[in-house]
Amino acid sequence: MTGLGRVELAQRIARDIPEGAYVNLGIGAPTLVADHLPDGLEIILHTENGLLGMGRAPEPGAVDPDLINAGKQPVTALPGAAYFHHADSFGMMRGGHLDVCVLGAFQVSSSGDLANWSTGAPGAIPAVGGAMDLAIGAKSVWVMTDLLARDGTSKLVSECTYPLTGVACVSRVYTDRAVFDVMPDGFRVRELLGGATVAELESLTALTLRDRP
Amino acid sequence: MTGLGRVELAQRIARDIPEGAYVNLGIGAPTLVADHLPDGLEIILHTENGLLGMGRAPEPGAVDPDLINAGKQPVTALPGAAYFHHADSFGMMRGGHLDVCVLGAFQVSSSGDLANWSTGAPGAIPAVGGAMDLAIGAKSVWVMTDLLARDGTSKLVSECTYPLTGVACVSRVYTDRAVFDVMPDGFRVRELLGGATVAELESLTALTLRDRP
Amino acid sequence: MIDKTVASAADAVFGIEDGSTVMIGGFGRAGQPVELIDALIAQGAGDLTIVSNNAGNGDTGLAALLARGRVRRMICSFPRQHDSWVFDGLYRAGKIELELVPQGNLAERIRAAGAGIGGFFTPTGVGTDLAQGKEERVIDGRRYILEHPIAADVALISAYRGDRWGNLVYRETARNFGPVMASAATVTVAQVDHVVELGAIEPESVVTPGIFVDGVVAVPPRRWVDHGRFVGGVDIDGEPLEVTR
Amino acid sequence: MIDKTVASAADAVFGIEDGSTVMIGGFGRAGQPVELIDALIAQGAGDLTIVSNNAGNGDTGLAALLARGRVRRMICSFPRQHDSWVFDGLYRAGKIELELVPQGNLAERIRAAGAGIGGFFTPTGVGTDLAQGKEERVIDGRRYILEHPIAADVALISAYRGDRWGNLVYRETARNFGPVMASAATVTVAQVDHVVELGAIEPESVVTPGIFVDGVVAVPPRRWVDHGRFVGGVDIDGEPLEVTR
Repeated sequence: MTGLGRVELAQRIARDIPEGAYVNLGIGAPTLVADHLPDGLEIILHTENGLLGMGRAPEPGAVDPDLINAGKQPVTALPGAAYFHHADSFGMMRGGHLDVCVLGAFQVSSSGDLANWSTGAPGAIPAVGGAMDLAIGAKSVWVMTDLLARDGTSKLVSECTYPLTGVACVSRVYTDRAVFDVMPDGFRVRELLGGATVAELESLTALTLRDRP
Repeated sequence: MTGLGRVELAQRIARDIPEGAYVNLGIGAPTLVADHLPDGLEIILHTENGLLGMGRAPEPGAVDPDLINAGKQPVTALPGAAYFHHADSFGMMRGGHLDVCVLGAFQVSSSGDLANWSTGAPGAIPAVGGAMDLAIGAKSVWVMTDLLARDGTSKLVSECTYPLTGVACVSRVYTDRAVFDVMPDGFRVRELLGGATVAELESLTALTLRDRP
Repeated sequence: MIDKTVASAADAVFGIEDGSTVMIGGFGRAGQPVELIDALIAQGAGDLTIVSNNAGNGDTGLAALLARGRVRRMICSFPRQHDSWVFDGLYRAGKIELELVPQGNLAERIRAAGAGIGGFFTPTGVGTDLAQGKEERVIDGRRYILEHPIAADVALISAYRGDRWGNLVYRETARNFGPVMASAATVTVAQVDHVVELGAIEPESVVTPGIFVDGVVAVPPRRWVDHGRFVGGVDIDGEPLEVTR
Repeated sequence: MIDKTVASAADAVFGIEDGSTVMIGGFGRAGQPVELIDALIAQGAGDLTIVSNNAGNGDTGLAALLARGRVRRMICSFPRQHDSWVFDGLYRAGKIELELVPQGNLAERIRAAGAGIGGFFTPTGVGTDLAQGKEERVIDGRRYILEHPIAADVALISAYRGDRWGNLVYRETARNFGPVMASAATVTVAQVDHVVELGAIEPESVVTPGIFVDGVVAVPPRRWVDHGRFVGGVDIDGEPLEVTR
């Protein structure tokens, strides 16, 4: 079994975002999803630092230092965009106005707990940014991640051992091997990717997984 | 002894407002103060319904239905004005950003309690508007009122008998007979108006008044 | 293509159900979404809880809705105006419930609902009758009371310009409660003087981003009359208003 | 005549005292008031508490202030950036205190200070290490923690245009924390690209009304460089930026 690459996974996630959705793609890998949204569909991207209607990266000669995304990379704004200040921007999140946000993860628990801001390693510089706000803020919180960490351990766990970002907040996990829904009784396989089987996934995660209905 | 008229009292109050002050004049009689602010001094008027930099009443032909004050009368906006929504407008008040507000009163107590929103009469329609927000919101809360109510009782009292608008919030009371400061130990006469004497004021109010220092 | 424009006010209020909580923008007549209220009257929903700063003026708009007996409960700050006789009569007859909220607490409670705040401590109202039954706490030496959010099923607001994504700008003091109400309702409908092309509203100047708006309805040019009497005014393009009656 | 314009950044930061709490606008480099920070460095105040989303980039601006040992404590959401080596070093050496606040709680706590809110219940951070020691309450079935306002003695922010009354508009995502910080400090100073005539900013489009602003300082046109390397960009008038080093 071979997992999907980052780009393929971003494409897979992009397919599940409907027209008209308000979407926040956090920072890091999930921002790749923006590049694979279907042409011709209007999907409105939110960035925590005060913009709805975020467009793609600018041409090299047209970089504008005042126009950046949450990852501090230069972006553009679409016709119909709106700027607002930070309290308003996070009010949008916290108030449940975003349809979807896509976040990275260190761990996701079977009850939907998310750990993605700190490994708890001593001496590390703690930094949380908007992660905790996003985790509790969108109608649907999706995670994009490899199923396994670099050390081979599963990122899907029965209980998070890393410090939590949010409690019972994740509704779906897109991994390189499968898409999982977080159900009241734990993870349910929604879709197998890259040739994986449920048995393989159970072996890799050491979890009992419900299969597709 | 003859008390000052409304207009003279408004003029008297206007003289105490320094250039650069941000001022809210509530509704009713205090709005007269706006007409007597010194020419050539820039004093910025706030109206609770979302405007800083309120100007005078418009010419009859230039009334604009969207541009009104807290009393729902047509007004104008000066160059340098700003519009904002109600949560921002009352955040300005509650956050202590207004220098002065001038309010009417049914009663003011010697500890600065204000009663100006309800007589508590049975069957009256209760209505509070922005009175309670203004009472606690400005750096200086001034009251403009006749010393005596229509029934001849004093509006300056040891304790309010009408329902309170705010507790220990009034710092100065401008009446037709005198200006009073509210001090930790009660009312102090700041200025006598219209030929009043402290003895007369004590007689009218049935209060022991400190005289000017 | 996202298109939040709605053909008529009637279409916009079609789904409002009996028993709903409906926010209605405006401060006095400024910003009151009269055409949407008229459509709501025609639509027929009743047993409503209305959240609005005032309780109607004259016999039109919100006052007309009240007069039809459609409103069970008003949440407002200032129901007593010189021209609020409809509310006055209902209240004195015991035919309507009233929750009176200081205006700034009303605005902040609506904002809290829109911004996902579960409650907040405010100094407004402390020590007054309107604080009765509310939790009080001293923070840094100052007294506060705890207030909770006010959310709604529907917000009906009035704005100046809107685009097909639902971005709105307002006009002068008609802005008032529109932006916070738009954020606090499950469904928000704005009547606007003009629907403009996407991009015609400068992104720096958008007041209500479209994320808060579900429907945008263009309404005919406005008139400013008071009990049927023309009281002056210019329209949104600066032209003198005609006498309409 | 009200005139809040200040001749120089040095004049604007003249009165900042040792031990002050200073808010510094910006998200990364966007909206960071570099010239005001440089003036603060030159002015010499120390033992500062700094409230800012990040903890400095490269060796300039806030990072330079940190490098001089002027900051006792940082309140921020995201001190760990690829170019935040100055803060990293101080933190690892135990030479700076850190209060880490989720970004939305940070913005809302600053807004609360500006709006006179004594505290608020937020769902952000519930059940995490950052909720330790904070009061938790279930409201309408959802868990919240109580957060308190963050006020400051001084706010240093960057805006696009300002007038002599202190009205400000920002530019794109450089707006970020500027408006809430302006409202939450005893003294707020804004550096702006352009001082314009009173009335030149459309009243509908003012983002920070002058009531929140004490000083407005015009600064020279900006450059966008990263560690001395030109990384592209246009200036505020759309002209390509020159390479500065």
